[in-house]
Amino acid sequence: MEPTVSTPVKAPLAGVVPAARANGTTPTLFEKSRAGRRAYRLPAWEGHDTRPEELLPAHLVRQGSIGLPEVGEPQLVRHFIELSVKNHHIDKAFYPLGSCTMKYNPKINEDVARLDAFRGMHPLQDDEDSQGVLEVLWQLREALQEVTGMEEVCLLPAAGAHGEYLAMKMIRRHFIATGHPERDLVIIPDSAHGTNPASVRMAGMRTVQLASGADGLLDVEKLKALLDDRVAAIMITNPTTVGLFEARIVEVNALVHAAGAFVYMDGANMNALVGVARPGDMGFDIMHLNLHKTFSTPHGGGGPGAGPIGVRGVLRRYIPGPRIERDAGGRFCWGPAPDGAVGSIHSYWGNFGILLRALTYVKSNGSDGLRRIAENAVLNANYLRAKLRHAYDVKYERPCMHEVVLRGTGFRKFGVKTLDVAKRLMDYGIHPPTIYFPLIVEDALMIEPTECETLETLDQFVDAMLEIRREMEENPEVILQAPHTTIVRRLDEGLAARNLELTWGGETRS
Amino acid sequence: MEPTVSTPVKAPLAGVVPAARANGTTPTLFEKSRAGRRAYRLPAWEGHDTRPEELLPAHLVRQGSIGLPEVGEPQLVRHFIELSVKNHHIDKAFYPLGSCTMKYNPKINEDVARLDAFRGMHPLQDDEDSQGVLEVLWQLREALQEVTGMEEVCLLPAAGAHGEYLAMKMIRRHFIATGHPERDLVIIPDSAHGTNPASVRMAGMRTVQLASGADGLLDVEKLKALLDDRVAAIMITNPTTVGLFEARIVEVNALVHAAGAFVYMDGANMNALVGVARPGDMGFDIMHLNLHKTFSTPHGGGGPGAGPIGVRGVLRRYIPGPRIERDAGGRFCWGPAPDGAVGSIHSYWGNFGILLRALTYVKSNGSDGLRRIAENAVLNANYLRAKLRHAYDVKYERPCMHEVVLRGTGFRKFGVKTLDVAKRLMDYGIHPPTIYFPLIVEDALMIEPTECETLETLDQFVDAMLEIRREMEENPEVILQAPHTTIVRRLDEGLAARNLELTWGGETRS
Amino acid sequence: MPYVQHTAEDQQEMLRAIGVRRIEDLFESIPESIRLREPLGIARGRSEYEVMRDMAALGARNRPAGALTSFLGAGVYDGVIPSVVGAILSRSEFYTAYTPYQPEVSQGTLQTIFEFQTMVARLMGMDLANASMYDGATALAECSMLMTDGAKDRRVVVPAALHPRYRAVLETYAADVDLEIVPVPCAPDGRIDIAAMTAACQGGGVLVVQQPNFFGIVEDVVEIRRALDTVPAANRPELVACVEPVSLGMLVPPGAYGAAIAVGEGQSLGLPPMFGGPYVGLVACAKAHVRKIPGRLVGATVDVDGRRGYVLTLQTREQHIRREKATSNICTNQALLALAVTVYLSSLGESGFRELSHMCLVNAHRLATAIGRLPGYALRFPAPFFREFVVRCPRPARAIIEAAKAEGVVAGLAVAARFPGCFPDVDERDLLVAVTEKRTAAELDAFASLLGRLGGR
Amino acid sequence: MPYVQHTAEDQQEMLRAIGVRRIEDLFESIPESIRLREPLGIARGRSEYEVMRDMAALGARNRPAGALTSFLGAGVYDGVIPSVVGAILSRSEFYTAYTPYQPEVSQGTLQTIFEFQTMVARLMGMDLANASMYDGATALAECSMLMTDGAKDRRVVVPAALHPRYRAVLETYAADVDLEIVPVPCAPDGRIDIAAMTAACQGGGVLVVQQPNFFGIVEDVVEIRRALDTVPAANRPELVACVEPVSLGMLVPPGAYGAAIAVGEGQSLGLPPMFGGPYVGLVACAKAHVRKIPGRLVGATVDVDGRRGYVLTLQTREQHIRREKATSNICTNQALLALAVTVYLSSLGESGFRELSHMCLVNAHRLATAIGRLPGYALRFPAPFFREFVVRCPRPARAIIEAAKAEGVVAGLAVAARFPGCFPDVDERDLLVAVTEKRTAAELDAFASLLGRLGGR
Ligand SMILES: Cc1ncc(COP(=O)(O)O)c(C=O)c1O
Ligand SMILES: Cc1ncc(COP(=O)(O)O)c(C=O)c1O
Repeated sequence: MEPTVSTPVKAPLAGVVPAARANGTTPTLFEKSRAGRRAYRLPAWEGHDTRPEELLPAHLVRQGSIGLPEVGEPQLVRHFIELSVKNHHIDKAFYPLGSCTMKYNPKINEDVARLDAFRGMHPLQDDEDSQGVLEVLWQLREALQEVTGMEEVCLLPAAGAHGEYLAMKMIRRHFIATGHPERDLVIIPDSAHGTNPASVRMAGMRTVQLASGADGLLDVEKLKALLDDRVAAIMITNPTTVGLFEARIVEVNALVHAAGAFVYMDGANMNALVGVARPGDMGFDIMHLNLHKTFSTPHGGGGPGAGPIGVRGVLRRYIPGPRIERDAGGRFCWGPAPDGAVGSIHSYWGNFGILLRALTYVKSNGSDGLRRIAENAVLNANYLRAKLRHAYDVKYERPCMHEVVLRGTGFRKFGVKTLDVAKRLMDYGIHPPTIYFPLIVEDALMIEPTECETLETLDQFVDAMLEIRREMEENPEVILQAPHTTIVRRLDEGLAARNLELTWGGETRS
Repeated sequence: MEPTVSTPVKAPLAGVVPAARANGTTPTLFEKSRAGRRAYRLPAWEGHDTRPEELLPAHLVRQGSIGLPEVGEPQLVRHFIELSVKNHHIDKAFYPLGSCTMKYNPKINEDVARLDAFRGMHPLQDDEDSQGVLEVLWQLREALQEVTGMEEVCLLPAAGAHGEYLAMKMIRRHFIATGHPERDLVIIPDSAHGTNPASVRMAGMRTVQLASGADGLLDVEKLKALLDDRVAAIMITNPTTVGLFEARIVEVNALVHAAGAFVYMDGANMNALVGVARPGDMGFDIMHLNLHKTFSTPHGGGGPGAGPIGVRGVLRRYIPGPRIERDAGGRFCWGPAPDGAVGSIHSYWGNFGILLRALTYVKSNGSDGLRRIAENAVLNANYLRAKLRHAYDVKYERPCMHEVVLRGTGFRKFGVKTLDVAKRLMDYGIHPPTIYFPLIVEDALMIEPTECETLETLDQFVDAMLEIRREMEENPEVILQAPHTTIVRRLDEGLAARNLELTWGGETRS
Repeated sequence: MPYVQHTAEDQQEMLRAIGVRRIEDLFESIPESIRLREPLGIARGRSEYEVMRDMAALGARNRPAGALTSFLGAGVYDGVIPSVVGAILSRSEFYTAYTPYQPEVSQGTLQTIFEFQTMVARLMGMDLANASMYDGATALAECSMLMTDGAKDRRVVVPAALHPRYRAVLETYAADVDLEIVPVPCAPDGRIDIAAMTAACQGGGVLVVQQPNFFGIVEDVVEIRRALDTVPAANRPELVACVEPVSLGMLVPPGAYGAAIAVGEGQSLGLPPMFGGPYVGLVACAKAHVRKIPGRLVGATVDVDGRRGYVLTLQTREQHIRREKATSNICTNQALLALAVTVYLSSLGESGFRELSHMCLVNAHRLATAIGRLPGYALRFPAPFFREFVVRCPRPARAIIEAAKAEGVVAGLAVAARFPGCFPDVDERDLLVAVTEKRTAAELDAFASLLGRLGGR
Repeated sequence: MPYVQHTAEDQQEMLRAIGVRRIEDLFESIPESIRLREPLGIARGRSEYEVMRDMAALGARNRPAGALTSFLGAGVYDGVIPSVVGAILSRSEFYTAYTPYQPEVSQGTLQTIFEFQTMVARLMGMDLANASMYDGATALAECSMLMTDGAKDRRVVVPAALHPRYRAVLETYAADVDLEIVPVPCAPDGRIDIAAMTAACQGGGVLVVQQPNFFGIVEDVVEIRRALDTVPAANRPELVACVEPVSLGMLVPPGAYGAAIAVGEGQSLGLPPMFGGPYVGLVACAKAHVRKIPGRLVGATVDVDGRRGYVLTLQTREQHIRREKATSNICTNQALLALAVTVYLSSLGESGFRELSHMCLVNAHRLATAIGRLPGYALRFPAPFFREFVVRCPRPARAIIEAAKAEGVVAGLAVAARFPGCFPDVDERDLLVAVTEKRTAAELDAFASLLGRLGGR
C-alpha cells in the first residue's frame, strides 16, 4: 500500500514559512545570555563573604567580567540539541569520507567508558590502586602488537599525527645517538597525507617528495635514485591513499634498509589489512595506527582519537617511558624507559578513555571479527568501484583495497567540479566523500564505505551517483547550485578568512 | 551582523529534492529486514544441537517463523534515530500542552536512574538486601505527605488514572464494609478529565455529572441538589481544568462530608499549588498526584508515569499492603496492610524507577524550590493570559492559576477552527496547546507554559499567536492548510479507523 | 533554582504586564485560611553534586541480585540488555515527548508504537496488539474485566498455579464488582487439573491460562483447548492466555490455541528489574475483540499529499472521548518501556530471539538434571518446564538461600515463605529456580555443587 | 559479527558484481609471503554481555580517587561535572561526526567550536582561541616551538616550578631540534626568581610562566611583566602563559599581563580524570599571532542566501594544505572534550564559574590554615596560592598517604617520591595538597584532624 506522492498543483501560498523560522540559524549562547541566569548550582560552602583580596595580592585579583554566557539549564539543553540536529553523523546516514574510516561506533564501548571505576582514576595514583587501568593498557598493547606484527607498541600518542611525530623523533634520536646527525632526510610519497611531512619538519628533519608511478604506487626506480646516506627514513602509507596495496613493499623495505634508513608505515588504512596482513611481516620498522579509524573509537566532531605506534628492532629502546611491566605475581607497575629514550609527548599516559574503547572493540571482534572487518571493507569498496566505473572515471584499473578514488576529470566537460558533486550528494542525504585528496589524483573523490554498511545503503549511494551523473547532462544547474536542501548553502569561505570573526564579537548581554 | 534573508528570485529549479528523499517517510524495520542479519550476539552456550522436542512435548513446540525483523546493529540505530528526530519534544522547543505539565526533565534524575545499584534490584529480594530501595520509597512517601498535607501516601499506582481507580476502590470498599453498598454514586464536574468517570465505572460505581457555574467553578447550589445518601464521593480537580482555583473548596468539602460522602482531589494541576496550598488543609480525604507532571519525571512518549495517592482519615485502613515500616534501629521492612484493605493493583511496588526520579527532584528543589515552581508556573500562565486576552477570547476574566484556556468562538468568524490554529503553530516550531478540552469551554485551547520557560520563549509564543491572529484576517488559507513545514500534513484519521491497519501487514522479507 | 530561569527583572516585567504588584497577589483566589505561610517541612534544595551523593549512598545500601549470580525469577528475570536499548531510550526526542496527540510532530513515537504493536502481535500469534498497559498483572485484570463486561454473571476461571501477585491484582480488580473468580486446582504434576477446569468452564466468562505457570511448568494448552471446545459454545468461556514472552521463542503462541486475548509482562524483553517497575503490560487479541481491549492503538494512514503516516486510532474507545463508557481509564501508559522492548526485539531479531529462548530452555534443563542427581534433592513437579522449576530441597529453602547469599549467589525464591498460603502443594523446602541467558555453564555447575554442599548439613 | 551486516547472499551478489569468486581474490595484490594464513593470536570475538563482564572486572581492580575523599591534584582535578555535560556528549549527532570539512552538514559542530573559541578567549583575556590541542603539555610545547620558529637561536626560558610532566614534554619537543631550554630557579618563597629570570631573558625567544605554578603558588605576573619590559624590545622574549583555567575566576588573565599566547589544560572544566586522558589543550593568543598558532580555527561568514554560518578558516596554516610548512601536524584534535568544556562553562555561566573559583580559593585557605596549626606541620612556601599548596609534614609524605588511604582519603602527592630530582627545594616530607569544590567543610576539617593524628606517630 505504498501511496504515490501527488504534489498538489496549487499556487504556492505566501508566507507559508513564518519569518521567525525562515532564517534557520541559531543565535549563539552569548546572544541568548541574560544577566542573573544560571544553570548549575554549586555545593553549599561557607566563606562567600571572604573577599579574594583577603587571600591574594589585590593587584593579582581579576577585575571586571569574563563574558561567559548566563543561561538556565533547560535553555542550555535546547541550545545544544538544536545545534546537534544540524550535523550529519554516522548514526544518521552513509558517511563515506575517504581515509577517515567512518565506521559504526559500537554502543557497548560508550557504556564501558561511562564506568566510574575508570572515569574516577587519577593518573598519578599509586600502582597498587591502578591495577585495572594498567591491565587495560597492557592488554591493548599485547593485542595491537599481534595485529601489527610489531614487537612493542607505545600507547602514548593522542592521534595518528602525534604518533608520526613520535616515530620521527625516535628515528632522529637514533641517528644522532649513533653519530649520523647528517641523516636528516625523510622521503615522502606525493600521495601521502599532509600530516606526514608536517610531522617530519616538527621533528627537526627535512622532507623530499617521491613521485608515485603511473600505477599509483611507489616508483622503485625513482626511490633508488633518492636513497643516499642523508636519508633517515621513508614514510609509506600502505595501502596507499589511492586505495592500492604496495605490492613491492617487501622489496622496497629491503632497499631502504640496505641504504641504512628506516621504513615508517602510516597505518591510517589498516582497515583493509587487519587480520589479513601485518606491517611487521612486511619489514616495516615503525608505524602508527589510528584507533578512531580502524578500531571504531568515535570521531567526536574532530577528536579525540589515539595514534599508538608499533616498533620493531633497534628503535624500541627509544620508546618513551614509563612503560608498563608485569611482575611474577601478575602485578602491574610503571617501569622506567632505558636511558636515551625519547621523552614523553603527553602530559600523562595518552588518551586512556579512547584506549579503553579500543580494547572493548578488540574483545568484541576477536581474531575472527577483526579479519571480517578487512574482508568486508575491501568487498564493499570493490563493489562500489564495479558499480561506478562505467559512469565515473576510475584512475586505476586494478581491484582496490578499502577505498576507491574517482577522478573529476571525467565530468569536467559538463562544467561540473568535484566540489559540486560533493554538494549535490548532500541533497541525497549522504555525506560527501573526501575531495581533492590524494593530490596525485586530479579532482579526486575518495570513497571509503567501511565494512559496516548494508548492501542497500551501498546501492542507494550508487543510485545517487548515477542520478547525479544523469543530472550532469540533463540538468547541470541543479548540481552547480547544490546543495538545495541544507540549512545553509555554499558558505563564503573567502569572507570568513578576510573578516576573521573567530569569536562572538558583541558584548554578552549582561 | 544579523544578515537579512534575501530569497533569490529565480525560477524554481526542477528536481531540486531527489525523488528518493521527497517522500520523507521511513520504511518500517520489517521492510528493511533481511534474513540472516542480526545485531545482538548472545553469550556462548553449549547445547545448540539439543532439539526443543527433546525437552518439551513436541505438540507444544512453536513451529514456523515469528516474523521479528532481522537487521544489523548499525542499521537498527539509524532506524530509531531517523524516527526520533521526527518528534517534537521538551528539549527541542516550547510544549505548552495544557494539563500535561510538560516541564523540563532534569538530567541528574536520568543519571540516578542509570545506577546499577537500583537497576539490578529484584522486587522479591530479602528486606535486608533492599534497605536502599525501601528507604527511597520511605523518603518519597514522607515528602509527598508533607507536600499534600495528607496523612499517608501510597506509591503503588502507575499513573494518575491508576491512582483514581485505587481511590474509588477504597471508597467502594469502605461503604460496603460499613453496610452502605447503596452509596455507589460519584459526582463528576463536567470539566473533569475523562479518566475520572472511567475510573469510577471500573471501580463498579456510577457517575453523575455536575454542571460547572458560569464562573467555571463548582456550582454549589447544583451540588447541594445532587448530594443525597446514594452519593459515595465527588471528584474535584483543583485548580480546575479551566485553570481556576475552587475558591469555595473548604465550604464544598464540608457540605460533601455533611452528606456522608468523601471528597477526592484529582491532583493533576498541583503544579499551581505545590508549596502554596495543600489539599489536606482543604479538607480533601483522598487524592492523586501525577509525578510525570508536577515532579518532572519524563513523559516517555506517553509513559511511564506514577500516580501516588494521598489519604486522610478513615480511608487509610484500605491502603493496599505491603507497607514499608521502619523499626527502632532504623531498618526498613515490608509490613502487612490491615485486614479488609484493598488488594494490590500492581504486580510489585509501583513504577520504582519513576519514584526514584521524583525523590531526586524533591531533593534538588527542596522546600524553597518547590514553592518557586508554583509561583513561576502561575506567573507564566498569567503573563500569557495578559498578552493574549485582547487578540483572543479568554472565557474567564479573573487571574488564572498555572494554565489559561482560550475559546475558539473568538475566531470562528474567520472560518478558522481551533484545530487549524493548532496545526499552524507547528509551522512556528511550537507544539500546539491541548485542544477541545475541557469540554465546558467551546473549541478550547488550553495553554500550560509551566515554570521552566524563559520570558523570551513566552514572548515568541505570544508573537506567534498574534501573527496567526493577523493571518486569520489577511491570509486564512495559510492556516486552513497548515501545517506546511512538517514531514506529513493532516493525516486522514477517518481512513485509519476504517482500514484499521494496526500492524505491518506484509511478510517480513526473510 | 536551576530549572526556573527567570531573573528578578523578568519577574518584574511580567508582573507589570499582568498588572499586579507581587506574585503572591496571583494566589488571591486561594482563601487565606488554606494558604501556607511556612515553607514545607522538607529540607531546602541542594546542588546536583550533593543530591547525587545522597542518592548514590542510598544505592550503596542495596545488595542487587543483578550484581550476583542470580537464579531468582518468579516473573522478573535478570536478562541481558543490549547497549543499543539505553542508547535509543536516552534520546530526548523519545523520553521527553508525551502521548502523540498531534501526529504531524509525533511520527517518531507513532511509528515506534506501530512497530511495537506488530512485534507483540507476531510474538503472540495474534492479529493485533495495543500500545502497552501498566504491567502484566493489570493487563490480565483489565482484559478479564472487559471480556466479561455486560455478561449476565461475570466469571473468571483462574488456575491455582497463577503467579500470586497476578492473582492478587486480579482479585483486587474483581472485588466489589460483580465478577466471580472461580479457582481451579493443580493436578499432582503441577499442571492445571483439566477435568476440574472443564467442569468450572460451563458458565461463560473467561478462562485464564498462564503459560508457563508460576512453577515454570509448561501447560498442555492443546489439551486445554480441546477440553474447552467440548463445552457448548453458548457457555464456553473465552481463553485469556497470560504468557512469559521469552517462552514464545520455544512454545506455541496463544494464537495457536484459540486465545481470544493474550497478555504478558514485557520486563524480560530488555528491561532492568528496577525493584519492580516500570515494566510494560503486553495485550494482543484477535481482530474481533479490537474494540473491547483497553489502551491506545496506532494505525497507518496517509496524509493530504498521499504520504504514509501513523495516528492514534479507535480513540472513541478511550477515556478522553467515551469517559465513563471507555473500555479503560488508562491515559499515561508505559510507552518508553514499549520502545525498549521494540529496540530489544529488533536487536535480537528472529534468529536471536529464538536462540535466546532455546538457550534458556537447554540451560535450565542442564541445571535441573544436575540438581536432580544431588542426594536429598528432587524436582518437585515431574511436568515439562521452560526455564524455571521447583526444587524440593533436603532443608528449608530459606536456609539454602541464606547460605548461598554468603557465596554471592541468589539461589531462587522460597515460595512458601514469600507467598504463605498461596500454594497447598508447596512447602518450606521448595525452592523456585530460574535460569536466564546470563548464567554461564560454569555458574550452573558451581550452583549445583553449592546446593550439594548446602544439602549435606 | 554484529557490526558487519552482510548475509552470505549479500556477499555472493557483490562478488558477482565485482567479477571475482571469493573475497580472498580481492587480496591478490598482497604478496602470498605476507598474507596471514592463521587467525591472529587474539581470543575469538565474544558477546556484549561477556565483554562487559570482562571490562567491569578490570574496573573493579581499580581504587579510583574519585570514589574517595581526594586531595590529589597536580594538574588533574576531581571537579564536579554537571549532568548536562554527559547528556549532550552522548548524542550521536556530536560524538559520531568527524571534523566539519563540509560546513553545510556540520553547522552543529562548527557553531559549538565557535562558542568554545569565544569562551576560551574571554577566559584568557585574549583576542581569540583555537579549536583544541591534545592536552595542556603539547599546547605549551607546540606554541613555544612556533613562537621561536625562524629565530636565529631558539630559546625558551622555563621556570623551575613548571609542572614536571609539562617540562618533560617541552624538553622532548625541544630535543634534537635547535631549541634551547633555559631554566630559571625558584626564589626561596617558591615563586620565580625574577632577577634570575630577567637575566635569562636577554636573548629573545619565549618566556614560559605557569600560573599558578606546580606548587599551587600564585606568581606575581604584574612584577614579571614589569621586569620583562626592562629588557630591550629586540631581545625581549614573548610571554607564554600556562594557566590552570579554574584559577582564572580569581586571577588576572594572561591578556592582562601581556602574554602573546596563553595555553592551559581544560580537564578541570568538566572532564573526568579518566587516568590521564582524553583531556583538552587550550590555546589563545593576540590577533597578531593568529597565523602562527597551531590547530583548527572556525570563523563566521554568510552563505549564498545571506544566512549566517560557520566554516573552518585559515586552513592554509594547516597540514592538509601547507604540508611541511604547516604550523602544526595536528589533524584529529580533542573536539568532543572541547564541547564538554563549552557545555560546562555555559552551565556554570559567568556567576557560577567565578563562585567555583572563589569557593576553591576560600576552602583551600581554610584547610591550609587548619593544617598550619597542627604540631609538626607547616606550609612549605609562604607565597600566596590559589587552591593548592605544599605541606611540610613531620613524617615522609608517602607514610602519610599510605595511612590516609586506609581511611578512604587520598591525602595528596608525595612530590619528591613521584618526581625524584625535579625540585631541589622539596624533600620527602613535602605533600602537595589540592582542594576542589567537591570537598565539604566537614571533609576539610576531618582531613586536618587526620593529619594531626598521623603526624603524632
Ligand atoms: C592517511 C592518513 N594519515 C594520517 C592521518 C592523521 O591521523 P590523525 O587525524 O589521527 O592525526 C590521517 C587522518 O585523517 C590520514 O587519513
Ligand atoms: C486533569 C487530569 N486528570 C487525570 C489525568 C490522568 O493522569 P495519567 O495520565 O497520569 O493517568 C490527566 C492526564 O493527562 C489529567 O490531565
